Amino acid sequence: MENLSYLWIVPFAPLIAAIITGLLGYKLLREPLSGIVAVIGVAIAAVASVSGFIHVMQTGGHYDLKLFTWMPLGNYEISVSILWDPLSALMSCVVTVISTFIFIFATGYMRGDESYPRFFTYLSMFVFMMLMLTLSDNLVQLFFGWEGVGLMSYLLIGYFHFKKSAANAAFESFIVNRVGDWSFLIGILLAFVTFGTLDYLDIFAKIPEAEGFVITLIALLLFGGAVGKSAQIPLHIWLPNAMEGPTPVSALIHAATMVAAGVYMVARLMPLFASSSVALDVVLYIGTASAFVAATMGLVQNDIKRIIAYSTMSQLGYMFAAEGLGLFGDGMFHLASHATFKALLFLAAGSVLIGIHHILDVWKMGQLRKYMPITAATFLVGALALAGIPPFAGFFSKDPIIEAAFHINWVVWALLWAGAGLTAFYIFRLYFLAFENGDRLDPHVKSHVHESPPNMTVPLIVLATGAVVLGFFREFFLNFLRPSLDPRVMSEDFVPEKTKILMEEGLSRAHHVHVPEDAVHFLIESLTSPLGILALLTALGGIFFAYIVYQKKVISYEWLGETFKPLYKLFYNRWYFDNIYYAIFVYGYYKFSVFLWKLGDRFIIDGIVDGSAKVSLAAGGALRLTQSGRIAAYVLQMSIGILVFLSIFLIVK
Amino acid sequence: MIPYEYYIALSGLLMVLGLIGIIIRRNIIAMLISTELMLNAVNIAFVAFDMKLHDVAGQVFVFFILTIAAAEAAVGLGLIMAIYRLRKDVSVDTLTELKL
Amino acid sequence: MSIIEQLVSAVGVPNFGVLIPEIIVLITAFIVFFEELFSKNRILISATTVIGLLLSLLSIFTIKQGDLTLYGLYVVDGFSLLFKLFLLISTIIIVATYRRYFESKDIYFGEFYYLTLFALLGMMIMVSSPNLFTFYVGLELSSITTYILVGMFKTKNKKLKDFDYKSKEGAFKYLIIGGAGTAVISYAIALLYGASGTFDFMEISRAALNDANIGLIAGMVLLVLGLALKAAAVPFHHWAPDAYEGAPTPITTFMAVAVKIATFALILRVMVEAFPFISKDWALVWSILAALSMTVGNFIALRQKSIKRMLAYSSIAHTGYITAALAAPTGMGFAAFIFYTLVYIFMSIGAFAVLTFLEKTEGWNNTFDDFKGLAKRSPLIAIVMLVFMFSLLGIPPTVGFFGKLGVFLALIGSDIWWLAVVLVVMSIISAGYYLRVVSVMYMYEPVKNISFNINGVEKSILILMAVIVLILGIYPTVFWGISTQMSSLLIAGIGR
Amino acid sequence: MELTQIAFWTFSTLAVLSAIGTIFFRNLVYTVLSLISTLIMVSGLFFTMGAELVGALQLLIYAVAIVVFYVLVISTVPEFKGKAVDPKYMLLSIPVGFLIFLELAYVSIYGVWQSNTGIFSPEVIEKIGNAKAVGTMLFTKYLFPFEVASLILLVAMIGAIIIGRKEEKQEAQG
Amino acid sequence: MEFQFEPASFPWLTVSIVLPLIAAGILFFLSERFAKPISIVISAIVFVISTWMLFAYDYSHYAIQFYEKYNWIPQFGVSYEVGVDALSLTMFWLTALSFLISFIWSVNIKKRVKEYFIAFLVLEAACIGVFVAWDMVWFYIFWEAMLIPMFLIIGVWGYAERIYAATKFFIYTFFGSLFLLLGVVGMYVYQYFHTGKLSTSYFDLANLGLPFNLEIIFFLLLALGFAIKVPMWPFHTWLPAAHVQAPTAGSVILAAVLLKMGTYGFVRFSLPWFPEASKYFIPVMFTLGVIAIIYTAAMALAQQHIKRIIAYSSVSHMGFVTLGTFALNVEGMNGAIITMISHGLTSAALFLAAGWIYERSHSYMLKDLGGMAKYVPVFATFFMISAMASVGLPGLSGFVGEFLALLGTFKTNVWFAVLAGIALVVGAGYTLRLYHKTMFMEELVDSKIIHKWRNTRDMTASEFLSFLPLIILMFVIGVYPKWWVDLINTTSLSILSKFIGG
Repeated sequence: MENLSYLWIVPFAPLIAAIITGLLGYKLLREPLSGIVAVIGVAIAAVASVSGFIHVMQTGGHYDLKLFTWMPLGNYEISVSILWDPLSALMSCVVTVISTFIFIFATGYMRGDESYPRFFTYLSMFVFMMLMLTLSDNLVQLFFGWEGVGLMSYLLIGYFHFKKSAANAAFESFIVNRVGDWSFLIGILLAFVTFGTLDYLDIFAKIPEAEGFVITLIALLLFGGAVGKSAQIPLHIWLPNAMEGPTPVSALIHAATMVAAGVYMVARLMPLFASSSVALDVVLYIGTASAFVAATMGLVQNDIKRIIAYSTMSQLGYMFAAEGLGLFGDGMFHLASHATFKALLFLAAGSVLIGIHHILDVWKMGQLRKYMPITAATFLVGALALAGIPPFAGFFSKDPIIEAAFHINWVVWALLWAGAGLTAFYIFRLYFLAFENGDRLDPHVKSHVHESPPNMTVPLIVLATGAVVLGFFREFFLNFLRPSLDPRVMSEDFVPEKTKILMEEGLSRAHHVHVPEDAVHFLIESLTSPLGILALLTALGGIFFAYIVYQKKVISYEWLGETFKPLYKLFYNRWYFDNIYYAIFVYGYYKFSVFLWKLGDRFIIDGIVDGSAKVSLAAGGALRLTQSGRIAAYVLQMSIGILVFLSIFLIVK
Repeated sequence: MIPYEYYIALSGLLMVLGLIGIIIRRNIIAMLISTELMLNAVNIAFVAFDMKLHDVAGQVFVFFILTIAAAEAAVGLGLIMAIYRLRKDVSVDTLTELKL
Repeated sequence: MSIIEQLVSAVGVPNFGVLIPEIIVLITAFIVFFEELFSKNRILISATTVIGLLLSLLSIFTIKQGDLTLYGLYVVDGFSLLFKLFLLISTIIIVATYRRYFESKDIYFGEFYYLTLFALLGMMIMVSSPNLFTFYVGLELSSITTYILVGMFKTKNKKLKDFDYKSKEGAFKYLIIGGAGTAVISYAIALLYGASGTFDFMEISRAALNDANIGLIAGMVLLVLGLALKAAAVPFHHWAPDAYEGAPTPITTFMAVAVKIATFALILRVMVEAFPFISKDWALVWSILAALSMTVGNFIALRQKSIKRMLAYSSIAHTGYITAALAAPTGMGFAAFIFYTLVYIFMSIGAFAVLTFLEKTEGWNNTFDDFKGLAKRSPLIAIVMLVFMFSLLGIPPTVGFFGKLGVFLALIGSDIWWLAVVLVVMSIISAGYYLRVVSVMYMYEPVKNISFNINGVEKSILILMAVIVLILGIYPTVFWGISTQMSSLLIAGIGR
Repeated sequence: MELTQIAFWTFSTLAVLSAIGTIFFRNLVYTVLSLISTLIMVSGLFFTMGAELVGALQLLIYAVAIVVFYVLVISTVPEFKGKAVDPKYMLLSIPVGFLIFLELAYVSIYGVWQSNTGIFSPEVIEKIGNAKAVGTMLFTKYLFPFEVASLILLVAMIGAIIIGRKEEKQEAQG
Repeated sequence: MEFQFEPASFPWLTVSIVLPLIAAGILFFLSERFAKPISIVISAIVFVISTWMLFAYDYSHYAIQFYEKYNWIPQFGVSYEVGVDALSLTMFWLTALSFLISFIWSVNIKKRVKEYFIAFLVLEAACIGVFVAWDMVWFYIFWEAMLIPMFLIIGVWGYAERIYAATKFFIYTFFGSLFLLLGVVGMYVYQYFHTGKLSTSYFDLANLGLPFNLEIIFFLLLALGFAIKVPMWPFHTWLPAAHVQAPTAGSVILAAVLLKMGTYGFVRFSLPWFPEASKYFIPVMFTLGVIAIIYTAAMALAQQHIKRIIAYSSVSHMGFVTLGTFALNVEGMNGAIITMISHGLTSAALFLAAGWIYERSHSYMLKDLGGMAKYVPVFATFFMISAMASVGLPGLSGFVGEFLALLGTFKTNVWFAVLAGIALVVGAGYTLRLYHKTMFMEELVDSKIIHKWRNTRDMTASEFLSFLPLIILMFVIGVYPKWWVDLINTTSLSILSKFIGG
């Protein structure tokens, strides 16, 4: 453990970078330097976490480094700490490595922005928060990171805060996330009250002592947080709007890392979730529903980033579905590969945007491959990975989930399968519209279109390489994660025997799943088994359909829109989620507040308060009339007084 | 022998008449006269009690009441003269500038 | 013949030694009277008065307590000496405000001084009376003198003709209602005399102990009502606002302070010495009167435009607060009564003195509008007025708080929660108008541009009063000690 | 006995009647005259009770001295125009007054009054005379209040003069 | 309850109370230009004393430390008694800090400078007194005396409807405090009749052993006084009025210090004095607390006036304090106290921000504002941090207290905690709305206003200096709350000793 104590550098290097850029950015560092500082910060973290990764890969086990006590809570002390085990090591590697590339990309992307240092401060700060979340060994630190990334996401979405849409999107993302966090916080409280502790390991040890429904409740409440953070139904509405942020932000936060925090959290608390089959079911259904619904929504969007955003939401649904199925390792592997190819897609989209000066509408692009060949090629790699075409990473991470679902739940499989087909369709719709197809570019723009500079293309190429090769490391990753996610392999001091028995029950659903872990075997099997062929054909079918509609225009998309008008409208309006939420929670609540203010505070309470003042004044005015100035009246009142007082005594005595 | 209680009741009656006088008279001189009536009424009670008690302290008190009645009359009439000089009127209606 | 001789020899020679303060006051009054006749030197007159009062004040300390003199018609106990002391102090301060006010208004002059002294003499007699005789003449001396003082706003200044009339009107109302009150008190005395056969407080109390019949009770009730009239308690208060407003402001001060505290002292002594055994009855009367006074006084005060008249109503309300202590006929209640009465002197003098000093200014009528922006024009006056207002309101660290606290303690100690709650609610109502004074002074811009003519003496009076109010608000211990001691002396009758 | 009863009823009836006159007569002269009548009747009552000194003082001070003031003032002030009494207040005050009277009468009749506690029994009075008895008390035991009473009169006199006198300068100015 | 006393070697507390008073007295006779330096120096001295005491306080055991006692009115058993436990001490420290900040902030005040600083100095003395006095009469004197300067501060240096607001503030709170007085007097009288003891000391009144029905009565009387000061729903309407009209520094004091008096009263008096009644009233207090949180959050959302938004948010936060207090467990109590401190910091910062905005734009209305973030980055950052601390973001001070308070509430009653948790959402809603509409959305704002912002100056030195400590402390508490929890833990245990048997 001693030789791992250097791991504190993992979260704090980005923090230090953030503080340096934050305090000195404007006055001292200015444009290129702030970005370089941030890149160095995150690169140090990446190097450190990769070395920690290698360490844990070689020696195994888990390490709980307590940095300092944050707050005592009776007998329990919440501490700031680093839990280094395969799961967190993988996650922190994903975060830091992908961040490093995105940071490098961002130095190019953000060139010339007047708030350049601010951007890198936020970004570094985000990485810090994300790592705090990742490396936490207790729920409170997790929550700290959880809210921290929420804040940074908010700030980065609202980075172009002078735009109304950006500010509103940021606002929306924060509030929606907060709804999830409310549930999450209640879950934490319930966990503390139930277990008397918030450290994962202690909770895992105490799971058998708690009642089943409490475990379920805790798991569901915590999952509520994940639903918010990972943009699952019904708290998904913020993610597409979050695309108002700069593209690196979309890549880093809203594709690769933060939104995956929910998935990570469920995996991290796997013993808890696995102990409750109800919780797993809920995770499964929410994930599946999101995967499908998001895919349908993605079909008809016109904004390049939004399309990718819906695909993100959809892919997160796959991850949750995997976890709900009990395939935590597959879920995490999909997380890693998705992080790679989705970052790639976003960065490629960012590169496009730089090239054509931030025109987001795909209908105004076209033939971009001519102008930006590297971008187009890398985008294509990413799209193929996303579509699940072998041998790209997405195939190795996504198809096992779909196939496994077939063995467990038929309905889930159907939805996931359909979603996969839709995914392939819409991402290639995007590809064809933007990079191929006819020439719809604005002539003025066209004259300026050019390939992006190397500091943007190099990350693209690296990530594209990752998207190609990563899938072949499937077995390595699954084995690597096993000490964290498989009860059969977990060490006794990580999760005790009693809890393991509970977990086995929950995970039993995954037992009859037989998907080869070795990538080559999997590739061979899926190309031979009917299920695998079906999946592959579906994906290819989606691509082909996109090709004939948008490239060859054999079928007119107008005709499609007209034919399936109700569906088109439903999808285009995002299943009316936004409208309903807006009507009830935004507009309705605001109106209700105003009404309540006028009725409650203004009319009733202040009515009573000011009313009593008015009544006093009126009483004064009325009593004042007794002082009429006439002696007769005075003496008359006096004699009435005498009469009354005498009567009191005469009647009493 | 008349019971002394009658004298006291009589004194009460005269006093109440004086009180009514103050209330109903519209002439401030008559008002002042009514206060004289009130003060005077008490005298009867004092003397009656004296007779009952076989004492003379009550009669001594009557002396003081007379003094005070005289003093009030003097001051009151002075005020009436001043008021008359300022407003040329002795009706209670003039005495309503201070009010509310 | 023998009876007379017996009588004469039995009464012996009166001990005039105990009358020294009164005699000094009387002599001063006559000196001023003659000075006024032969010289119109105003400074001389006021100096003489103040010196005479100071001498009288000093002489109080030479008197041995516990003397009953003049055939049992005059008592010199700690209680009476205390109140005489405070009467003299307050009169000195008030008299010190006379000269420049009357000069500015161009009114009669010397008469005010000696009439004030006569009134003071009457009050000194009042507080020393162990007997309804002394009580009566003392009360009447001070009352009649006060009627005159109220009506003496007689000026050569044509602009002030209206005030001249108002002063007469106020005096006449005061006279008529006061006269009716005198008649009621006389009748009460008659009933008490008939029911007990005596005028002496102690002997009345003995008679009440033996047989508290309806005659005695009725006498007591009528006496309470008559005294309530003199103390301006509702519903016998009507004279007060009019007379206060009509009177020249220093005289208003004198009425609101000296007359009031003398009346209160008298009330307390009569109640405690003459009717200790029917305390329940008079406590009931006083509690109703107190509740009415607080309510009516505070509510009407809310609607006043003139601060002088507002203070008159506030003074009625304070009658309510003070007499509320009598609703709890216990040592604590009497101590609270004495304490509040004593400290009321300072805040009331202060508040009225501010009006007196400001009224010298041309065109100043003491309305709320006149007070607008006072803090800018004269920060000193504004700050002392603020202190007095908060003290009248009963906000610590001013002494008004301890006055009310004492009353609270007494009421709750006797389980009279209803009156305590009324007091609380009425205190809150009263905030309405006291705060208005503060807000017009501090929170408005001045309307007129007036420069004030306030000299060092006047300033020092104001500062002195404010400082006393504040010091007593922090350290009321001495006053509490005195009040508690006096109340226990009074109950034990040791002073006799 | 017969005589005192007749005297009481006569004097008291007349006193009450003239008191009613006092408060209702419109003409101030009649008012003053009925006041005098009341005062005389009351002094008559005093005499019937044997309080000669007080009765005499009543006649002298009140019926003569004070009433003279009033007459002087009335003669200065012109005749009063308008209603003598205010009907509105009359309606209210007479019932109230009547009730107060009932209460006072109740008190006087049902109250327990002391008797014979003093030393001046009729025999003593007869021996030394009422005037002497009262006078002696006044100048011995009640000397102090007497002196104060004199001050009251002095003050009232001064006050009446100050308030009531005409300001020559003021007139000249006005 | 047993109390231990550790007498002070030097009367630090008395000095802290008297020093501002003396300074105010001297200022009255000095010229205007001395007002600012003297006030700042004096408040700095007091702040240094309080900070020193914070570190010198021995929190390993519960004792009234820095204790001073002098006889005062022996007739009634009143003595001058001051001392601190951790609760008093933190409140004292918060007061000293708030005043120092207010004074630094106020250097650019122009109107009636001398009176302004005199009023604030007097207010400082009274506020400190409230928190350190252990004698009920002294407590009440300070409690009420504070009204006078505050009345003037709102009324003289406030905005258009200042007189209405000042009067409303005064009468409202005066109403409550008189009932408080009634209750205390009632207890004092009870004590006298049942033990024969004349004492107004907190320590004597704490051990009366009242019968249940009297406990209820006295609890209600005291609670009325405290509830108005807190302010609890439905006694809160004075607060928006007062805040809106008060000058910036006045709002800061009002929010940071005055509101704490009510909650301080609940913690200090209601719980230890009336344990049975406190238990009895848990549902009522919880309901009121939750209503305060949710209802006033809705109120805050409905407002256009930025200070009113912050004012309502204060009421909402005080709801957490109420919940934590009446959770009657040590987590809740610690949470309540830390929320008090934290709210002192955040609301002070937010009001400073509101004042800052007004000074530059001369408007408090959201519709006149917007889009400043780009032109005043330092301010925008500070404002954001304050807003986030107010929202309860972990890592900043707000979270610590709210978390503990919610945890305590959760232990006592799950549903109230769940409902109170809604504040997480709605609190974020109104706070961010405030932030957005002032700092963001330049697009929607009139170009004239933007032009003004473009030429405006970011924070001046004095503004920066008064803001900075708040921001630093928000981080200090948020990042290392252990120190604070340790500090107040023994005190919380002692306050709750009648409930949890410690």
